[in-house]
Amino acid sequence: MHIGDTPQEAAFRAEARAWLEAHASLRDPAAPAQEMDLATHVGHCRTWQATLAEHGWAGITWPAEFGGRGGSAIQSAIFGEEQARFDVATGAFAVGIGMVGPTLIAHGTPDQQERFLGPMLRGDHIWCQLFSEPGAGSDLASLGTRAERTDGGWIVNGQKVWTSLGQFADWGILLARTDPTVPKHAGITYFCLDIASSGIEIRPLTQITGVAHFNEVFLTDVFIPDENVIGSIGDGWSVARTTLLSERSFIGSGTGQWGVDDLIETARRLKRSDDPVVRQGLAAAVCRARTLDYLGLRLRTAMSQGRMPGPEMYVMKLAYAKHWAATADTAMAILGMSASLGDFSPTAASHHIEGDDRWPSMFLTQYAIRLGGGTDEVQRNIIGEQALGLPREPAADRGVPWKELALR
Amino acid sequence: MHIGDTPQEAAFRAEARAWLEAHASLRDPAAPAQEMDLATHVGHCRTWQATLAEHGWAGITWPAEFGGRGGSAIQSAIFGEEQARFDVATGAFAVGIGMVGPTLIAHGTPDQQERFLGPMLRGDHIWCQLFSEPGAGSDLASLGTRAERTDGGWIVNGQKVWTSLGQFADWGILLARTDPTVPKHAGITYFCLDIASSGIEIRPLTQITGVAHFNEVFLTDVFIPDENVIGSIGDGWSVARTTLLSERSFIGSGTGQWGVDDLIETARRLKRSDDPVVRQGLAAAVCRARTLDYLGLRLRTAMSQGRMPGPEMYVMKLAYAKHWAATADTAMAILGMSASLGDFSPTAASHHIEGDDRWPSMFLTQYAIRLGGGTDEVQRNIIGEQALGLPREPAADRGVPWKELALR
Amino acid sequence: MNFDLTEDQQVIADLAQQILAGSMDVDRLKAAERGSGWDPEVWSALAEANLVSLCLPETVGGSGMGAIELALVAEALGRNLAPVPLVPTVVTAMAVAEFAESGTHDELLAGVADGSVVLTSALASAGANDPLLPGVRATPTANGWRLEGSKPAVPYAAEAAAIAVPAQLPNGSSLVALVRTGTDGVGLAPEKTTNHQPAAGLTLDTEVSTADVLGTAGDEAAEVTRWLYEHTVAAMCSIQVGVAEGALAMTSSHVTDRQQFGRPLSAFQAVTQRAADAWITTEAMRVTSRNAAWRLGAGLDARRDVAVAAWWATDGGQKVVTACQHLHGGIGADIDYPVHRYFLWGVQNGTVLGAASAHLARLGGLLARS
Amino acid sequence: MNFDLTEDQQVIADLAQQILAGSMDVDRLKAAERGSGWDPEVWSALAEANLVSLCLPETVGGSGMGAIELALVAEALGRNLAPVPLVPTVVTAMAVAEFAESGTHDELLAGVADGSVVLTSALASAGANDPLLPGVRATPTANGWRLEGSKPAVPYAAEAAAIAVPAQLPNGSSLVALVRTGTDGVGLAPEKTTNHQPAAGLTLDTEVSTADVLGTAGDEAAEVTRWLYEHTVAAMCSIQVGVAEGALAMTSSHVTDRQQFGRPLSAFQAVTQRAADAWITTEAMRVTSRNAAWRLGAGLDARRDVAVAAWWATDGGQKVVTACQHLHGGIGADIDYPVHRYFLWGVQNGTVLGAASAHLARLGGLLARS
Repeated sequence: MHIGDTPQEAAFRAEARAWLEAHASLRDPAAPAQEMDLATHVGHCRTWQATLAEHGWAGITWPAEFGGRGGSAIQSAIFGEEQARFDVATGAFAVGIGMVGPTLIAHGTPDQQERFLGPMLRGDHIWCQLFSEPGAGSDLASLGTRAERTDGGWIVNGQKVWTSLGQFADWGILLARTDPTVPKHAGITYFCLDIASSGIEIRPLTQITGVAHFNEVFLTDVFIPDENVIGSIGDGWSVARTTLLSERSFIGSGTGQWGVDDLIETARRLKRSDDPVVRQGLAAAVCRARTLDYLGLRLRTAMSQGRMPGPEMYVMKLAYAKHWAATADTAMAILGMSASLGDFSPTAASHHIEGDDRWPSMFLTQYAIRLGGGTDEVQRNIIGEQALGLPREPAADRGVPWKELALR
Repeated sequence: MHIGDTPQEAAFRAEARAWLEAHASLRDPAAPAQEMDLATHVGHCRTWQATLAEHGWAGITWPAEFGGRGGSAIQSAIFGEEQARFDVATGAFAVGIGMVGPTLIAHGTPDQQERFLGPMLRGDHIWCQLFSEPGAGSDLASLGTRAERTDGGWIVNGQKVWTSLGQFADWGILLARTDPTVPKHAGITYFCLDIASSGIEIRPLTQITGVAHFNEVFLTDVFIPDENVIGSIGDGWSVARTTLLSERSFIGSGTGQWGVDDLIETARRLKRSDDPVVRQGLAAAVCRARTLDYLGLRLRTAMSQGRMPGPEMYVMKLAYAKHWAATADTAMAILGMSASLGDFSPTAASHHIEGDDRWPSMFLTQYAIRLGGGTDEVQRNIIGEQALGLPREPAADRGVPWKELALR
Repeated sequence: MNFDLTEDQQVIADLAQQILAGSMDVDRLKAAERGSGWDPEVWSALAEANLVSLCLPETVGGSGMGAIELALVAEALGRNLAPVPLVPTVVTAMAVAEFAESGTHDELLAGVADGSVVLTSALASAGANDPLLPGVRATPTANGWRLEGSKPAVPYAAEAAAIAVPAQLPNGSSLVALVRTGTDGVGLAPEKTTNHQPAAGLTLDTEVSTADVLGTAGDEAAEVTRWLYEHTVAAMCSIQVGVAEGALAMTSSHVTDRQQFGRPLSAFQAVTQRAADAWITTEAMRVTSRNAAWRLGAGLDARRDVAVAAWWATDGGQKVVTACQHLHGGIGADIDYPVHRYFLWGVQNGTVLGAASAHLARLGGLLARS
Repeated sequence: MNFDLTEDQQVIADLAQQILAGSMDVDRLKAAERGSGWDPEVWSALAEANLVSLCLPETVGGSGMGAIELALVAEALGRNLAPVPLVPTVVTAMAVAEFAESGTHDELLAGVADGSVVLTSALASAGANDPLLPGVRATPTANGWRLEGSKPAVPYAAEAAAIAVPAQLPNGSSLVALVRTGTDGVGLAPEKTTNHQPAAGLTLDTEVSTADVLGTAGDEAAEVTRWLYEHTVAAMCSIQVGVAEGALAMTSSHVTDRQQFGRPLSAFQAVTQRAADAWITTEAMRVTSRNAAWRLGAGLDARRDVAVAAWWATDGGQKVVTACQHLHGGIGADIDYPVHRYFLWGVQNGTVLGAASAHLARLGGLLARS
């Protein structure tokens, strides 16, 4: 057990920091977070990803043979911690680098790896995830988007939803049903979809804060060639598990700050940090944040040692969601009635409380963290099974062919 | 809507108070609650119940034809509020007066009412409840105690548990299975059992605090004559519902103080009442206590208007359990490490913190409130069905004969 | 003691629900959000049904009812998310009727009664300050008082004919003045609010006549401020009860209809138990807010009762709408689906009422003094 | 960075678990509860396995390990509810080894190492006082110091050969003295504790020699007190992790075995979700307590880390054991069924560690200073 950097890690951190200082400018911690419209944000992401790739900092945990740095999860976290201090944008590559890449490395053919991994690393291709459907949320495996055989490939029809940044994506990973006559998990195939294909309509969904981060995606007779099937036909669920596990171990692999410094700064600026009741809230936020640190370190230790993390992965996600909800709650109590004022969209020209609209905005979107990547309830059920060894709840649909379920 | 006493209620209150002043002494609010061993407590209960009966204050809500006062639920609550200020004991008659009486009035034959109600009112008979079994807790209807036909009555074999004050009881209400071949709710019969019958063994269960309030009751070839069956054979579940609803509407029909004055007094005595964090806890306790007041008033209004209370009955029980847990928690934080010391049994000779061992004791027994009279979870499920109209969870045992369930 | 509504009260509650449920629909709400933030037609419908004049004196066309009847209309308002200035208008008008010199404001109150006049009060203050502490200064002039200062987030200020403003006198005591909008030195800067209803920051450098002072300038005026504050808070708690109830009704339908894993969501206890908890909280909000309103209507000291109701409305109300939002899953995030409005209203009300900890601190202060 | 235990640490954890799981059973626990409150045989078994001497210097027969290794033994202790004086003895002995003049206490420490000597520290103070504030006065004498005052609830005081006691000097600075029990003027009054382990109130009117002062009298002594406090708290947090883990394991079995409504309790989400939450809390307790122990072992500033771990152990630990007690239903109320011991231990540890709000206040104070 060793909690600080080892000498090797300290050297890596110094190298990363030196490179970052040479290629990016520091974020001004006193200034409010730089908000921008999504298109601008995505543009910045592309540019920065290209810079990372050019200098060998893209895909830190990817094996070198696929263009990555061949580093450990801990190195990746160290780079992330250092990078967080700089004024650079990375979010648009979270799905590609964090989820699609590991999936293709595990399940793709050499040709697929060759075609997709390079452009992803270099920032040329932004990827989106086409998994959820209006009728298939927590019960993702009940999805109904159909892919039917045609000459040299598949014709896809259906509707997807909650597609992050779909309106800016070049490629998508798509789950579609290729065999409705078998039980729900067995008839799904995993595809890579060129978003430029004809028959795709993308409609942004406006959220409470006025942002349209998510999209609905309508697929009408969309053709996907055979070479874009990942894994075997009908084996999409097991390929998707790699993607989803990458997502879950990714959620909460944050920077170690977890908003706590900002919260304390808000309390100080509003002269509330000496209030004993407020202080309880600040200290509780510190407790939660430090816990996220160690939970994260434990996860990264497992990954760096080449182990697949166990149910502790799900703790991270739940603790993360709870932390943000409680932190936003504490901040709202500090802001008082001012929190009810202001325009919470990131492109708003005026902010009522300079730099502090992020808290109401966080409060209003906290529940999204509890839903994305699996609801709190689903995660707890998994913990019950995997960590506590509790038998599964009886499932009403086990073994039933999907097409019979669809008729219910 | 009217929240204070009406002139008629004020007159009733004055009458009750005058009578109480003439027949009992005031409790000293500054002195710690008078703790005593259970047998002494039960003796005090008998004496006081006899005094109440002699002067027409027993069974306030019972119809006059059964020896009651024929009053309203609100009058009963007013009497309870006034009585709480006096140094009298009533707990041993809670099951009889509060639960068995209403059941016999609703379902008993004139002969049964004649035989049982008078002695109960006069304090001659203490009643206990023989419902729960080791294998039948939340799922009470799965109970397995068997009653088999014999000449002129029934022979009962089985085991009951969580029988409050069973060791002091004269009579018990007993649920036993008279027909194992029908689904579980249909084969149960409701009996009155003379505790002096042969074949009954009662073993007190010691609890965490050292008190033995509950008992296990072993029934071996116990004979119950036909005239002690309440309602029809096999109809015991519907008779029991009257008893259980009386129990639930009884839980939380407290005094309006709900421990809050004591909590504030504890904080003041330990010089913590000015601590802003402690004060949040005290104020939250007040919020919960006032809520219990109004929830209780709403329930009593319904009963006084002759309406059967709806799902709001279950709110009372849940709010009550939550209040006591949170109040004990607040008190423990005020006591600090002192709360870990002391003998929590009511007969202990020495108390570490004068008069304050009740808080650790309350903390250690809080969960009992969440279990007795139906667990929190069961109550919430009922609320889901009855208040929110949510469909019931699929039951694995619906319509299955009890004897087949017992084999599973 | 009787917690049941009287027959008259039940008629009022039913009428309010009937009118608001009949008037409001998602298209009207969207139109209001895109436009001015409120719905004058629904306001007219309420006025025509005598629900705006309900609590005004009969001398100005009202029905002489009080805080509990207002609470019932407010519950219906929250349940149907009606964007109308009921609470600021009616509470301010009731204060004018109660504290202004008799007969001096009959025209204004008659306008309120027929729905043509909106009124409001400037009670909020930024940060965690005491809501009873005025942020405006008053100095005497020949014919009245000069008012200087500012107040944030006055609901419906731009729509109102007059604003009740507490102000502090040089000697530390206070007054409550009725400031006419549109007069010189009364500045309004629109503010965006979480639930899209209109509000404005108010800046004052203006004069009011003695006739427009509610009650008497001096220490008694603190009582007028407290009266405005307590009646406003109690009525907002009632709106929050309706919001929680409406959110929960929509959620119950959703979890019954939506299937996952081969059964409706409501067949999963994780869902049912959370919905049941939200219902319990809603009932606690209902009994405490009705109690606070009843005590105000009966003219009794309601300081503790208002704090208790406000704690539930803030802490409990936000928990209920957050649970409802969560139980809707992804669909709740799409503003084309209506449940998010309950969330926005619940957050807005919870925030404007003040942090839950502030209500507990106030209540703790009252306990300490007792 | 590496959160995994080293191979050596894993061996220690496994050994502790093996010995304690092998030694403890319900009958032994009942016997201890009826008798002295603790189990000297299990204590001997731990000593024989070199688990008591683990963190003592090699010069007195120890293995020279530190706080993290102690934490692993403490986790096993809590998991198996072993009523032995591990934490007071080992932490006090480590402090003697660290702060007493070299070689002066080798005999005492050798006794600790072989299991024949129990030690303890008097750290608790009644009410919500600062645990670092001594409640005993020290005045200089010819050969040492006179100690007067009292301390409540010293764990295993009557069983201990010596007690480390922080005391305040007339000039406001402090010292930490090793007081020999059984000498004149050292009074002990047995106290009942929630989990039945022995404790006593200590009254002092006695003299100690200069050699029995740990470190130097004066301001530095506050560091010795802090050292004792932080090591004790961190180790108790580790016990609490074990308690939570053990309670949860027993609960998982119970809800899997117990059938109601035709299925195991664990098939009801209301049960599963609560158990899962308890597991999450246990993991948070584990990572924060191991971090605190690691930092202490590495000689780093661990004030915040100890406060974070203590908050989880108190607030979270009590939540876990309460949930486990609840999920056992009625059977948990019967003291013939063993789960209640986890509840009693969890409550005891949570209470002795201090209220959760006190840890947050301490942490808040550290934040304010940063």
